[in-house]
Amino acid sequence: MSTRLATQGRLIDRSKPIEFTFNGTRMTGYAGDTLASALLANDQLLVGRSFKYHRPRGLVASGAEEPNALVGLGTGDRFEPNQRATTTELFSGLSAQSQNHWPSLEFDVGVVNNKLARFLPAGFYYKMFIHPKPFWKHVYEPIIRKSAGLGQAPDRELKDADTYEHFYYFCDVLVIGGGVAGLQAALVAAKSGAKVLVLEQNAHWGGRAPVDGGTIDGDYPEAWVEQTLAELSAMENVTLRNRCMGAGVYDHGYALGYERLTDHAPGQGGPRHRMWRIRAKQIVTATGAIERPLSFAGNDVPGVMLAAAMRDYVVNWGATPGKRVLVATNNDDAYRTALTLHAAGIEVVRVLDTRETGGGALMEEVRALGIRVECGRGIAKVKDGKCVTRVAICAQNGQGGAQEEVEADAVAMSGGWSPVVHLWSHCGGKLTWDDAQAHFRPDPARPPLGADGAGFVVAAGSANGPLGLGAVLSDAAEAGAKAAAAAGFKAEAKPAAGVAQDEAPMQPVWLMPARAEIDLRMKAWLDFQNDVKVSDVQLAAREGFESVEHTKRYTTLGMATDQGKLSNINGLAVLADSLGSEIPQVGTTTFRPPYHPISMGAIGGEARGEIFQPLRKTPMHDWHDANGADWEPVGHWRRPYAFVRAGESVKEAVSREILNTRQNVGLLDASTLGKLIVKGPDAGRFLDMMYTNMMSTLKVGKCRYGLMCSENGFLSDDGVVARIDEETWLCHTTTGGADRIHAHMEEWLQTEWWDWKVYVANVTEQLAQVAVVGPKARMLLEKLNAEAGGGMDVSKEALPFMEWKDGEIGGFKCRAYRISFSGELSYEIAVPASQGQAFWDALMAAGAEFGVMPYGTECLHVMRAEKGFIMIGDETDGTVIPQDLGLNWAISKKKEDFIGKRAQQRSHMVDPDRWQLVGLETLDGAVLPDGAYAVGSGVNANGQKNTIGRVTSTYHSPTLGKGIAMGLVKHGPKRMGEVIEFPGTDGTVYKAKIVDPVFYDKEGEKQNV
Amino acid sequence: MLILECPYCGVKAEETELHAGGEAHLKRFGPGSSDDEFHDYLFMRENPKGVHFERWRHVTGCGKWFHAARCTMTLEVFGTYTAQTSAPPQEIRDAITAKRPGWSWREFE
Amino acid sequence: MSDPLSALPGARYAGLATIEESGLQGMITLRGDLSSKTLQKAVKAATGADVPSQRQIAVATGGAAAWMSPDELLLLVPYDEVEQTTSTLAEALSGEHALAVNVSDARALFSLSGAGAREVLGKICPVDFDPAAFAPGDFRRTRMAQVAAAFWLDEAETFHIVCFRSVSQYVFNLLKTSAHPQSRVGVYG
Amino acid sequence: MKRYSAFAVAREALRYHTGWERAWRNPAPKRQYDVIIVGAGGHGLATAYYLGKNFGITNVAVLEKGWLGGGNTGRNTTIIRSNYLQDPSAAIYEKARSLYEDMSQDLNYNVMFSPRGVIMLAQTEHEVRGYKRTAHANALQGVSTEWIEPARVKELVPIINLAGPRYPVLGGLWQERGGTARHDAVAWGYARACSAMGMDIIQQCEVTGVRSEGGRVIGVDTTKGAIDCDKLGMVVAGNCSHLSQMAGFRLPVESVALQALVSEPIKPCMDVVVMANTVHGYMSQSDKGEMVIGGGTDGFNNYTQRGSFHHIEETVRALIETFPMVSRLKMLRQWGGIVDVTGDRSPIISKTPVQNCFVNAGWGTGGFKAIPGSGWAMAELMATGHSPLAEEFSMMRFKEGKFIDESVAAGVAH
Repeated sequence: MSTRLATQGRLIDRSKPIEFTFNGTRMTGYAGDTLASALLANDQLLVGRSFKYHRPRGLVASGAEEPNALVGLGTGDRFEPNQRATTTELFSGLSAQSQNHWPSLEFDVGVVNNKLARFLPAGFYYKMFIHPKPFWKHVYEPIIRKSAGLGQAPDRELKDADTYEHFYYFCDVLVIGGGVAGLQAALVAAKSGAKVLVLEQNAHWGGRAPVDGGTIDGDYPEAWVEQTLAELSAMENVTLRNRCMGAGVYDHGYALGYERLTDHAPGQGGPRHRMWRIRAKQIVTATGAIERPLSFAGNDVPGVMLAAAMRDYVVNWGATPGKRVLVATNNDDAYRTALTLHAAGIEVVRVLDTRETGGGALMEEVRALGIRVECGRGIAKVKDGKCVTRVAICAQNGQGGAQEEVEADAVAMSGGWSPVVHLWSHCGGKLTWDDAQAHFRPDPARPPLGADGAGFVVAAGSANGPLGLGAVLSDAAEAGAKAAAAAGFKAEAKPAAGVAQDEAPMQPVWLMPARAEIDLRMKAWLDFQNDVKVSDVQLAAREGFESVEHTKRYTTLGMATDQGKLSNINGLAVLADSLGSEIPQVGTTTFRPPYHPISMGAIGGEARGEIFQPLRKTPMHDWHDANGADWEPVGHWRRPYAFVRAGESVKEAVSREILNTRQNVGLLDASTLGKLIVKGPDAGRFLDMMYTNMMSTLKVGKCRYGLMCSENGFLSDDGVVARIDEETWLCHTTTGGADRIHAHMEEWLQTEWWDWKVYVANVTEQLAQVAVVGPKARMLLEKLNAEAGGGMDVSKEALPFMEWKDGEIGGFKCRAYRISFSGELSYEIAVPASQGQAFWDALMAAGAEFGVMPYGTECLHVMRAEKGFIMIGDETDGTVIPQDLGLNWAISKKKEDFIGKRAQQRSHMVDPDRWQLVGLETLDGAVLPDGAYAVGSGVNANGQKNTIGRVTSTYHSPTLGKGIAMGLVKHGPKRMGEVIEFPGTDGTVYKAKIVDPVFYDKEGEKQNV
Repeated sequence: MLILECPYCGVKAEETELHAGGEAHLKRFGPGSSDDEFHDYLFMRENPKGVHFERWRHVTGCGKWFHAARCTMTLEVFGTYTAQTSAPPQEIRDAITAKRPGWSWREFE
Repeated sequence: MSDPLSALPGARYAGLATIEESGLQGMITLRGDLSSKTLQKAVKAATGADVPSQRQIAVATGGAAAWMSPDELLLLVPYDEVEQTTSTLAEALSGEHALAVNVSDARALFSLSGAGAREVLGKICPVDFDPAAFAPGDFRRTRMAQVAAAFWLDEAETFHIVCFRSVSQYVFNLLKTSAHPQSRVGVYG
Repeated sequence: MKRYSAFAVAREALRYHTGWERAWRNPAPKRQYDVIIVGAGGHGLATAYYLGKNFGITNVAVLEKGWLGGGNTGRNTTIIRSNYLQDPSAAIYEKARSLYEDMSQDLNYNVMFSPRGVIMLAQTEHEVRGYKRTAHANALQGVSTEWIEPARVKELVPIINLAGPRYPVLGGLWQERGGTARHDAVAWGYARACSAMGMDIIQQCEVTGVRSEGGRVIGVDTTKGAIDCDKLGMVVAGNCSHLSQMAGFRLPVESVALQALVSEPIKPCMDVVVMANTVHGYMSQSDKGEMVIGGGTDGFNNYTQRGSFHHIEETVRALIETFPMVSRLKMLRQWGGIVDVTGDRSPIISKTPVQNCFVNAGWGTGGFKAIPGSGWAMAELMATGHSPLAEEFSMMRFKEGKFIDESVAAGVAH
């Protein structure tokens, strides 16, 4: 049974017990425990179920590489699935649930898959469930979906109670990993004067060294770590962050740090995670190495653990998975586990060393303690079950004929070490195969390349290959110096002196025993979480999935949440062996960020709730909000769709606004419309290029409606242009167009006609603009002027249609334009934004006697449609040219060139069959459906019904009391009076007559009064 | 995440401050050009594997357009320079030659 | 005319740093040839400040001039004088190609002061705020989370932040969030 | 070819699965083929498959410089839908979708086509109008879609937050028979079927030159030697500019990186595919339980296939806003794929200036869903010189100004 030891546990504080629950059971751990060590201490060896066969799973590892111990953590709006017990620090009140089982962890119905395992090899689903066809969606897939997945989804109706943030940071040298290598590299780099940031994913510093022993500068590694940390902390140019994982390395020296601020103390306030967006000149990856499991039958039974992890649990947390442990290894390091266990009073029943000649000094030390060491031996099989009971021993070189069975309650295994090369590889760093250690390590000749084409990542310590303490420290010192030098500093690679026991060469062991029979291979796990076994990889190879990517995808090897940290190399080796090839020839799969899963919340950062996106507000926004605005998002703006009164529907509000504006007077907040000042000696010439119309000839004081096209010929924006003085024009754009058209103008000025003297300034937000619209508009303005004791003459004579004037209205300094999008008498009046609300208030107050009402965008849309005015985004969609819309009058024939002119000469653009703008009227006054298409006769070559037109805008016109629409119709203007058919999606066929698009006041008298 | 130095304001800007504007040094063809010329101007792009010249705008910075010479395979940046030119300046070409001898791009090499 | 309103009158928050809306500020966008003597003279007359060098702000008693781009300055003048100053500028520059526009109402201005100011901005701007990299007198236009913004640092270690008026509430909320008292990063002392 | 079935699996289980044969042969190239397809991704393999199946042309080689299915086929977000606005797109995507319906049976390979339904959310009035327009167009195109109201959206997507607050869901365009398929299986299934017809799939064979005589293609040079052919099909996403230059012509495409990511697996919580274009994010849940999330494209030419952080930042924010529970999931991995984008973001299936040389390219972000339709049309074009499905996708359309622009009705080309 697993338990807490009376001694050991350098990281726990036994004076501080902590209560927590696992699957509802109350348990106690200590401050400093991880959830994993606390579970172990509470005899909770069984922590979860595997993905496919639902086999019982226990802890295998002690860190981020753990594939099995995933739990659902927390409750309610702080629940999160798939949290790793090994990286979860214990806190008071922690509540964890194991995953992927039903009805319970101990008794899981899904384990039936385990019984059927023989029928469910790699890729079985590609070969099955093909017939009958509907069964895949309705029967097979739902079962597979239910049985797959891991943790429960968070509650769908709850919003995350936590917040997140980002932090931009710049440094010369970023050191990822706070083990002895990282600290050594950081120290060397920091002493050169470089600005250094050190990230450590765990709460504690020093990595494995304090567990593994040896000496540094003659003292315990722990002492050196403490002293080095103190030294680094005291340096101004160094920043140390623990609980902060180097998550990814990206192009040009960009790196992500994932800092977990409150995971160990939820609800303490402040952000939960902080994403560091780091720009480093150089990055040192001191990310250590990960021990590999051995592939023997039953290597997934709870109680089978990596040898170094078992050592971690004993030394760091005083917890052990068993009292009678068998050790199996192909290298010397596992002897350290045997020594540690022995020192902690745990019986080591046997050490099986695959090497015929065994190990070196460490082995002798173990033997000297009276522990039985057998060389050339391995595990034939661990008996299946929820915990280890019996282990069959065999010759490593054989087929698995068991020679002996021993009783044990835990197995420590070590298959050698693989450097953590993920961060080195994220951005294209290449690997080289190291035969002696049987692992891939970074190839220093092929590092990831930065913006200057030089390498920007240096691997350090065991992440770079060396495993002995002395070699690790000197490699790290060199890495620190190299990084500092590359960042422009002069560093001295002076390492601390690390001394550890010499080790005998390891022996690559990819299968135990080497010639294991198929029934053993079918129980020898490679990927514990995804249930991939040696036999699966062999099957894939046999079926022609020869590429490592094919095998990975076919078997799902390495695709689990641990991203193959334990399984990849073992899997590659089996694949290489099956193909009769060498491991380096087979190669690795691609390492993708992040190193370890990171929260979506952290990725999103601060952008949630009210700051999810900027919300742009006009000066009158709050008034609208308080007066019934039904909002419509337009880009980042919100505009009132209508001002809805109590007891009124939105539709009714729109009707009321239209009728009132046509009969009395309405106010529209037009502040969002873009206003660009274009000035310079070449401004006229420039605007002639920007617009299809001639703008250079516009007289000062006058306004002209203008069209803008893309270079591809398509209509992209429209608006009224006013000439302010000889050299200055003011261009209005659509709401969405202000920034876009400003950028468009700057682009042409800066990159094509850079010798033209033109300046553009965007003054959209300087001004609040109000459209005062309706037959009583003038009366309203005149009243305002009267109240103020004088002001701008707004009479027809003084300010005729399509002219503008500066002056004062109601005491407000303003610029007034006589322009109209509604067909009514209309003034657009611009005042400084700081006066916007006051001006609006004044208009509302003075207008009361005239029945003034604010109106929204829908009213605007209907009124313009009644007049047959086009709307960018309705009549245009990026495929429509002005000629399609009957806007030839706005296209200058005199100009040699304008943006889009050449494009409009292409064969398809001058095709007489292009659909053209018309008005549409249903025969019964009904409203045509939005977006409906008109059908012609027959079908095209692909069997689709031929279409001859479509509705571009359609409304009920309260003014006319009937449905009106505009549309684009083939040969439309020549077909006035014809009735065409628009099939609805509801089966109804709408008949509509082709009419003039101007439905209201065809002569334009009302706007010209 | 690309990091490019804006030649106008000297800021080493990360990609989020920039707007990519496609291939550089396009010659505009307007009315009077042939169908082929106009087509190539609008649609034909070098799309090279290797050395490339492109336009960027320092959109949340000084607002200026500039040019960058960059490798599309490694993302190495050979240099940035003003947008007010119709050809890469000699020092940029030299910088590329130093790193990619024998390079060529359209009529430049 | 009634009393003009700034973008977010009275907005204030104290957390890791103190954020305050600065009220009405006269601002003029000036585009032109920054090396022109006429322009330099006009700027001096309008603000009391010299034309600043790249990414700097030149502060004088009556106003300031900030470098926006190689052909653009942002001039700071008293709000109630801005219209007059704009016309005077325009007149002074009438002989050359230049553009002066009053943009006071198009912008919002915030101050950000206190020990945490650098890291509050460091959470939302991709800019190096190390004292060695950003010093008093430095002026920077950049991205503030999802909007464009500009800021400078004065001698009292107070940042002054300019953004568009329409997003002033967003920017204030953003700064407030970044200045959450329990979110100290602690890298700038 | 041994047939796959539950019985075959059971039979093999008894002998520990030692009897399975290779899914596809691994031959050395012959001197000459009637047709060479360059690129053993989904599109290339599908082209070969339909050349054999529909036209009896089986003396075919499919050349692949890496491993079959190793490009975008194996790195996309597997969405299948045909609710396109423009007629030519709707035709080819619907053809593809309908072929997906029967693909498992046709190939005797379970490609796990799962018509779980696709919703495109409307979150602005503009999108509402755009999707209603698409629904009308689809009805006439024979594509079954419908406009659905918010309440129905919530029924279909229980994890959605309809209320916004920023962009309330106003409804959606629903295609019930859209869905997903297992991307690798599509490539593997086609490869197995092609191999069984006697076609040679030659992996690790890079084309280094295209040979032509008198304006007509006669073969290719490869890293495995010269190979002759009567007809050549270039189906190489991410490399088409490069290859077309070898053949002596240029293509109007640019290659950019498209970003994608997956979460850790969780138990089923979302059955349908949801696309939210206002906030730029789309998401589905794979059979393994991962949330599969698509992001945007870089704006610059890039051949690195690497993920970049700021794009997914935007995508993830949008998804958290739309599906609040996403905030407490974790990203497992992110990556990039190289997509070829044309001037109107629609593909090219076309004859080329070189006789008997055909090109299939420019699928942008929408390639996977098109695979069978694209292969079908390409095969028809190569075999007969004419394909109604491919007609409008000619590379000549840019000269005429005759675009197929799908972005017009609030739609996107994912």
